[in-house]
Amino acid sequence: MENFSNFLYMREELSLVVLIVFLLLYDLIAGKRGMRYFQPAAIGLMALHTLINIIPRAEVSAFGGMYTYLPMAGVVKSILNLATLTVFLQAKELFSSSKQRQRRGEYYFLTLVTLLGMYFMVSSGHFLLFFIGIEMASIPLSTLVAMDKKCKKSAEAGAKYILLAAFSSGILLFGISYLYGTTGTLYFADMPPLISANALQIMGFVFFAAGLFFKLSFVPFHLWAGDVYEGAPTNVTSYLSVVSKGAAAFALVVLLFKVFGNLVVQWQGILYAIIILTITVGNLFAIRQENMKRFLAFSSISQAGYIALGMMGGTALGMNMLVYYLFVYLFSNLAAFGVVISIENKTGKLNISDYNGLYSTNPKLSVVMMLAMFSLGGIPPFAGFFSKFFIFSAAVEQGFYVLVLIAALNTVISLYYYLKVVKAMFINHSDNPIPTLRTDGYNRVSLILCTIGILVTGVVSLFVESISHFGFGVQ
Amino acid sequence: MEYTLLILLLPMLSFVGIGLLGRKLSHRAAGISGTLVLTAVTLLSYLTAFDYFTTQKVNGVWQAIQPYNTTWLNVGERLHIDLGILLDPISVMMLVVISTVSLMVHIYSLGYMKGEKGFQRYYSFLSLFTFSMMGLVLATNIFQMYIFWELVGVSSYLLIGFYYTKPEAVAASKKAFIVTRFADLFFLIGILVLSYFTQTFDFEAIMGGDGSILSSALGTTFLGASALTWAMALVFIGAAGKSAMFPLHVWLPDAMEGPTPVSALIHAATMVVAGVFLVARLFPIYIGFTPEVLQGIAYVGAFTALFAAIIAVVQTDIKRVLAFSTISQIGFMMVALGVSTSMKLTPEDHGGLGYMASMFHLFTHAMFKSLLFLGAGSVILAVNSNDMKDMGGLRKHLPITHVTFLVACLAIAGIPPLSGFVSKDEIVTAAYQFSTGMGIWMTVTAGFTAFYMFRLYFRIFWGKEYRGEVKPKESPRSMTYPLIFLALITLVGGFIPFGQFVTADGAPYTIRLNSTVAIISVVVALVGIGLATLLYRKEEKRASWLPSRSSGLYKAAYNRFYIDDAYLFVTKKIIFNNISRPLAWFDRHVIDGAMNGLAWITNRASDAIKGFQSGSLQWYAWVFLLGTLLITLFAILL
Amino acid sequence: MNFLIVFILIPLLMLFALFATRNRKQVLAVMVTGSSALVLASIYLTVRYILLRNSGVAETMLFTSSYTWFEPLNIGFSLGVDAVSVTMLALSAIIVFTGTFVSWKIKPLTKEFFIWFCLLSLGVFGFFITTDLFTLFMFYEIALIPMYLLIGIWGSGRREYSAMKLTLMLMGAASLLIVGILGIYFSTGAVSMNLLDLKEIDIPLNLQLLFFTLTFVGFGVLGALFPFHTWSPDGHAAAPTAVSMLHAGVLMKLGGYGCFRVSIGLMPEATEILAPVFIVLTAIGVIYGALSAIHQTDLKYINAYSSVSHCNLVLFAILMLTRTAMTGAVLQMISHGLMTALFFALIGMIYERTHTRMITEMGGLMKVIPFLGVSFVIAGLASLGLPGLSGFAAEMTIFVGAFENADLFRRVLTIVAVSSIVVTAVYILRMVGKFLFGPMQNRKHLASIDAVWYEKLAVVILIAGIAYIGMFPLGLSNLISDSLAVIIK
Amino acid sequence: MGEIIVNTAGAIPLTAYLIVGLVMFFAGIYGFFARKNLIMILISVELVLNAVDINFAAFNRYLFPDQMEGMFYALFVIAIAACETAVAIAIIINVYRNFGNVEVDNIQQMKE
Repeated sequence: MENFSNFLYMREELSLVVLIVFLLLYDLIAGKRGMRYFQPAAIGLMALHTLINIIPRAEVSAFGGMYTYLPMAGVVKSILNLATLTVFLQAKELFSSSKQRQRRGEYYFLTLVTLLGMYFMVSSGHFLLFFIGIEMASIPLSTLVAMDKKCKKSAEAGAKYILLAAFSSGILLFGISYLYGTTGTLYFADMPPLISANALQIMGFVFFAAGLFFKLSFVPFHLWAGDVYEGAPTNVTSYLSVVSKGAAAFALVVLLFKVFGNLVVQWQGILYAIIILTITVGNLFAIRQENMKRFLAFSSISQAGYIALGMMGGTALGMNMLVYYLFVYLFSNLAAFGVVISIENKTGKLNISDYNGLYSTNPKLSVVMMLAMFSLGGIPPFAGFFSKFFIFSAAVEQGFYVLVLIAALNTVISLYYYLKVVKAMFINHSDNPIPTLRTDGYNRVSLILCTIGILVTGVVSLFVESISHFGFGVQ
Repeated sequence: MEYTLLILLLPMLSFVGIGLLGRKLSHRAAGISGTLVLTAVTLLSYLTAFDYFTTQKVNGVWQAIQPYNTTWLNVGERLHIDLGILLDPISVMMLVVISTVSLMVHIYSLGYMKGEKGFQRYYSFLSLFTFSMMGLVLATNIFQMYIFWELVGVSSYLLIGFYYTKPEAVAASKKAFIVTRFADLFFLIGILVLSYFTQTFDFEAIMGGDGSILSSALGTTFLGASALTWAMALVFIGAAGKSAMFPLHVWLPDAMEGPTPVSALIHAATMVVAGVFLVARLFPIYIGFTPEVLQGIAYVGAFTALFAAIIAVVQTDIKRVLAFSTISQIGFMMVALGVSTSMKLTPEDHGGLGYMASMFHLFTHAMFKSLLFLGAGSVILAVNSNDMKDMGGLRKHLPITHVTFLVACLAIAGIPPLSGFVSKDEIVTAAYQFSTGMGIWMTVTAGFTAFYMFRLYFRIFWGKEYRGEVKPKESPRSMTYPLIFLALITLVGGFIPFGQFVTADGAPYTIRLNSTVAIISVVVALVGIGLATLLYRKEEKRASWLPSRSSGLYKAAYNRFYIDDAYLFVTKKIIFNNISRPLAWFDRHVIDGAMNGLAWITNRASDAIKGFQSGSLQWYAWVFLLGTLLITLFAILL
Repeated sequence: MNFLIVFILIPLLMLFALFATRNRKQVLAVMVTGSSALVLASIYLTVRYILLRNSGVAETMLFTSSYTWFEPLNIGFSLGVDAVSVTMLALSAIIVFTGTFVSWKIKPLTKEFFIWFCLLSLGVFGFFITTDLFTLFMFYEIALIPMYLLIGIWGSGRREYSAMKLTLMLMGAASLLIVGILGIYFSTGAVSMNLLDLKEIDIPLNLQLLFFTLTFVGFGVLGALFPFHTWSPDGHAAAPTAVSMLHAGVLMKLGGYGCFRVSIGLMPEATEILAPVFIVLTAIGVIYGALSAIHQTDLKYINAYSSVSHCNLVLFAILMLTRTAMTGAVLQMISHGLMTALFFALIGMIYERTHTRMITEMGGLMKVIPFLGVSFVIAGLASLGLPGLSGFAAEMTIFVGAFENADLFRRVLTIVAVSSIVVTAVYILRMVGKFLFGPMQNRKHLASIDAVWYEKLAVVILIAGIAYIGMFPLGLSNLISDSLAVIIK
Repeated sequence: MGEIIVNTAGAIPLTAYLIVGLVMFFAGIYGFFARKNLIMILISVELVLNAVDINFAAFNRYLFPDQMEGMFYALFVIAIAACETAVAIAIIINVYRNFGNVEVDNIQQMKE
């Protein structure tokens, strides 16, 4: 019975499970009338869940090391919570059409399950839990991607996602099997001394890492992202681009630092190449996109490259800045998606050219979008500038001048396409602009939240300083 | 003598005042106030001259004094640009010249410019010019001189372009400014070189000591000549630009597009002799350390003098004739400076004669040349044309103009006892002392001078009867009085014991005429006049004798020996079309193209790799696997 | 509290106030009040600064204070000014003030225009008061991005292309800068990004060479360093008047200022080694800009190329590493700031009347709009370095200072740079001669009215500044020179 | 732990298992690349996952027989693979509903 008390160490997971079970039961029991309050309940409880778990705890290990709670993981979970909450706020309109009304419960339920999977990913101390987490995160996501049953694109995206995720799981597992074979253990804590950088271990590591790179959509494992982001319901896309990516990024950095410290030469070399490829290729594809969702997909691929800069150094500073980057990225990207969702739901328009003259009809939405674009592009005084500057600092600190220079030069390309959106809204004229529309209340809250985040999280040093207490370097 | 500061301040105030009030002032008020200020300045100048020449002689030598000096700008540890007033014989002499001519022009313009649009502007510019010119001659240091050098340049620009709606005037003003600016560039470089070695701009510091301050400049050689030689040669190029020496003379004839009184003031009497003044100011260095440059100056001056005289013979625009005459006469002054061989001017050593003669000629020339211009202005006003073809027989209609003009013509031709005779004779004497060849050259030039001046005189006032529709009227008194006044000075100017006041070393000298040279000069002058009388006094038939006899040379001279075309070729064809245009193209297409090229490359790269995102599930997996394998290989090799 | 914060607070307050405004009148009221406050603040600062200096305070920078901002990276919000920054602040205040009046009738979206304009000036003011590398960079970028919208929305001609080009090129420069700045900080093991602290620390020479190149080019692009100047003609030509004024008048000075503060201030050894390369580039730029200007027919292009030439002269002078030349560089920054602002203001006003900027399509305008015409001529004369106007004092200080160098290479290149005065005269006179003088080209222009009060106000202030510096440069020059004494012996 | 007798002498060597695993792995991958039917592709993925199971089991049995980590891991993989297959089948059915067939070449609407 002693082991059960270990569950108490998994506070976040427990509260999330309670939330999931409650929503599942609610969905099951409540009638049509009760379902009206489903979304408010989901959002309220999610907010509650976020709040009660917002303060990170001390480091703790449960179930013989299977589950490890790191304070930084607590921070990341809070970030994921916040992102999920924002995504939920933006989800109301997704189900306003009657054909999808009945699936309201499923959406929240499935999303939260993937969130639980991500919790496991970032808190696992063992490859088994890690694998379970990854699968918990990706299998329900594929159903979410394919949720829009009548939409061909959605179906195609779902198929691509599930099959490629399975394929990537296969590769990942294959890698783990060799790591197991060469070390004899699957505990994170036990593995580092047994890793001696022999060819088999390196192969195992790369195969394993490829599975995570897939989730993070690093080039060349990114090809699914564009299609899936485009095909998925926009709400799911935003979830994919922020939450799923954030969890994978943090899981990767923890693994690299804690488990594969002995392979630092290898993974730095790999990441060096991958970061350049990811940023550049992401940018090159983003400049040619017309569809807003696809555009944001490639933009987020390129952003993943910047996120990875935080891993390069293998330092605590790098990890801190990576998490901070995720934090800021959450607001910027979700602000952009919030606007896209709002416009898509009312008009069904998704192309950048549809946004022409948006400022004349929807000034507020345009301003939010502009802030999001500037923040993503790293323009001060918006938060994106600070996170980008800091993550560059982390890489420069370790002497990666050339890499940072390439990354920094790439911001020019990225600024080009972010400005393209701004240009469409503010400068271009349209004979047939999107009519003035009213965003629903929840989404408005989310947009306000994101705007505040964009404006405040950079300038106010509290955020980055709080995060900076928890990082650790290669061990 | 602190009141000399007022000489600078008054015209400045007048410029700012009239300039700012502008059209709010009536024409009359602007003209009168400008003239009054100038009268005050003139009186102050005379007072200064009187004061100076009565008090500042120590041991028989005129002393330079600085009544006022203040730092304007520090440029380095030791270098500083000062603004001040330096009084010595030549600056005082220049004060008198400038204020006199300027006052005459101010008065004259009251009549000449009457009713012109922009009358106030005109007077404000005149004040600006007077201020700048005063500042130039009173400069205590070479940089102050450069500052005012530029300012006179811009006043000249503004005044030449006074009729700014006339494209020719605009072009001429532009040309004048740019050509002189081009020369000023060398002046500036010269200053930089000089000051680099001497670490001072101050005239007295440079020239006052025993020359040790120049030793480092002398000791440094660059491309076979000492740095000092370079510096002084560069400074002379600046002087040559302002004083319209060949080949930088091209701007001056065109500058005649400006109002005629302006030509009289700026382009005959004062600004154009600034170059001569500059060389005279730096004379101790030229003669003491870089005599080779001084000789060069002599040759440039001599060539220019004859060259311009030849062109003047064939011009038909009366102001152009006078302009080339001015160039030629400034050539005389330059020659005079150049043929000097020492500072001394004693019965034993005539080395400094040229310097004295040059300054003297500067003085007399200012008077009679401004008189000629003002006379020409009177004529132009009467017949409303610049061209000789439209004139003839005007002596009856314009009696005062005629007489004063004749006086000036006789003076410039070198007929005793008029002022021009004395000063020019000194120059020719100095030239003979230098070398016989130079003497003969200058004598011939003097003969040409007499010829073209009387050609001008006869074609205006004699020859055919005037056939214009309107009967020409003598000009108003505001114009004729200055003519008379200047004519009087021209008449008696030769009797001024100039050597008592202005010599190279400051020691007085009594002018003695060299009778041989004087007789030769007079004979040559008379021959010139006689020839002109023969050809032009009566009628037009004979006038065409010259063109028909020497058509090739005539044509070449008429076209000013194509120097302007050469300039036009260089500026228009080479600089504008072959440098600037390709450069602009280069900037747009190569440099900017490179920047645009980066964008293009980015877009192309984006196009090139779009195939990777083929949409095929299996391709995606294939890339995934290949990537994994490659990275594995890469990681193992690391 | 540090007085300097006022320079950030005022634009911030203006921003908030502008958000609250409801009509054009209120917008203008906010702008006039705010920009007047800025002018007053800068006057007060200048006076205080001079008084402090006169009372014998000898520190490198005055009004210093430092607040920790981002503790993990030792980033502080450090303030401090020396004479260079004080004069730059005054210049910026004047140009913001006059820019407000020049944009009196801006349309459409008046409020938005001024919001961006305020943000732009916030960046500028912030840049000049901070001494921390991070904030320096941050304000640099803050000043950058409003340009895109200001040109894109309110510009003319190929505004979208030009706006994008300008933004991207300057952003590219910023990306070089960020690496340089971070490199300086991390390679030294410094404990803060404060310039004053970093100055005490030696950077290894091989890294200095890298960082010097990065930062000098990075800042240099904004200072129109040849061959990275091409954003300037297009950008300035397309930008609305006030923005051209502020950008050419002040923002381009950020480049020179940054080179001087960061590249040269922190890495003297690398400067010694690399200066020749950049001296050649800038000397080429000086002549090149001027020669390119000769051939242009668009007034704004002429002035933009002229700016290229003048701004390269600033960089050229900075690289000469003599105190005199640097003093000249600062004077030239101020002088060019006022002059080019005046030019752009006048071009904007003329354009409003004639609806063309092609000098070939205009002529004889002096007759119709004498006030603007005369002002234009004054600006032109200042640009070609007429004594008595600011350009002369600045250029001569530069030339004499540059010629002080003992090595022949620099002196020869100085002569090359000096020769620009002729070329400048050529294009200025050509421009003035073509469109102000000569016969009327277009009858329609006869109906143009001369400047109105708000235009006159702006023009007169700028001319007064130019003339004052031109006639009495000594005080300013000494102030700057003394301040530079600690940087350059 | 029960009585597990490790008898390596004369038995099939570990490398043989690993080779089988590797062959299955690449067979699965080949199938993924070569098959046109989504169902077949799904089956190929299963093959890949099963190859991994073999690896885990073999490693555990031969190298680290005193604990059961590998075995359990294999069990979990089997379970999760089943989930994955179920969901994948559901999605493929949805594809069929939308496209009328399950040819992989058809689901190429989105690209570039």
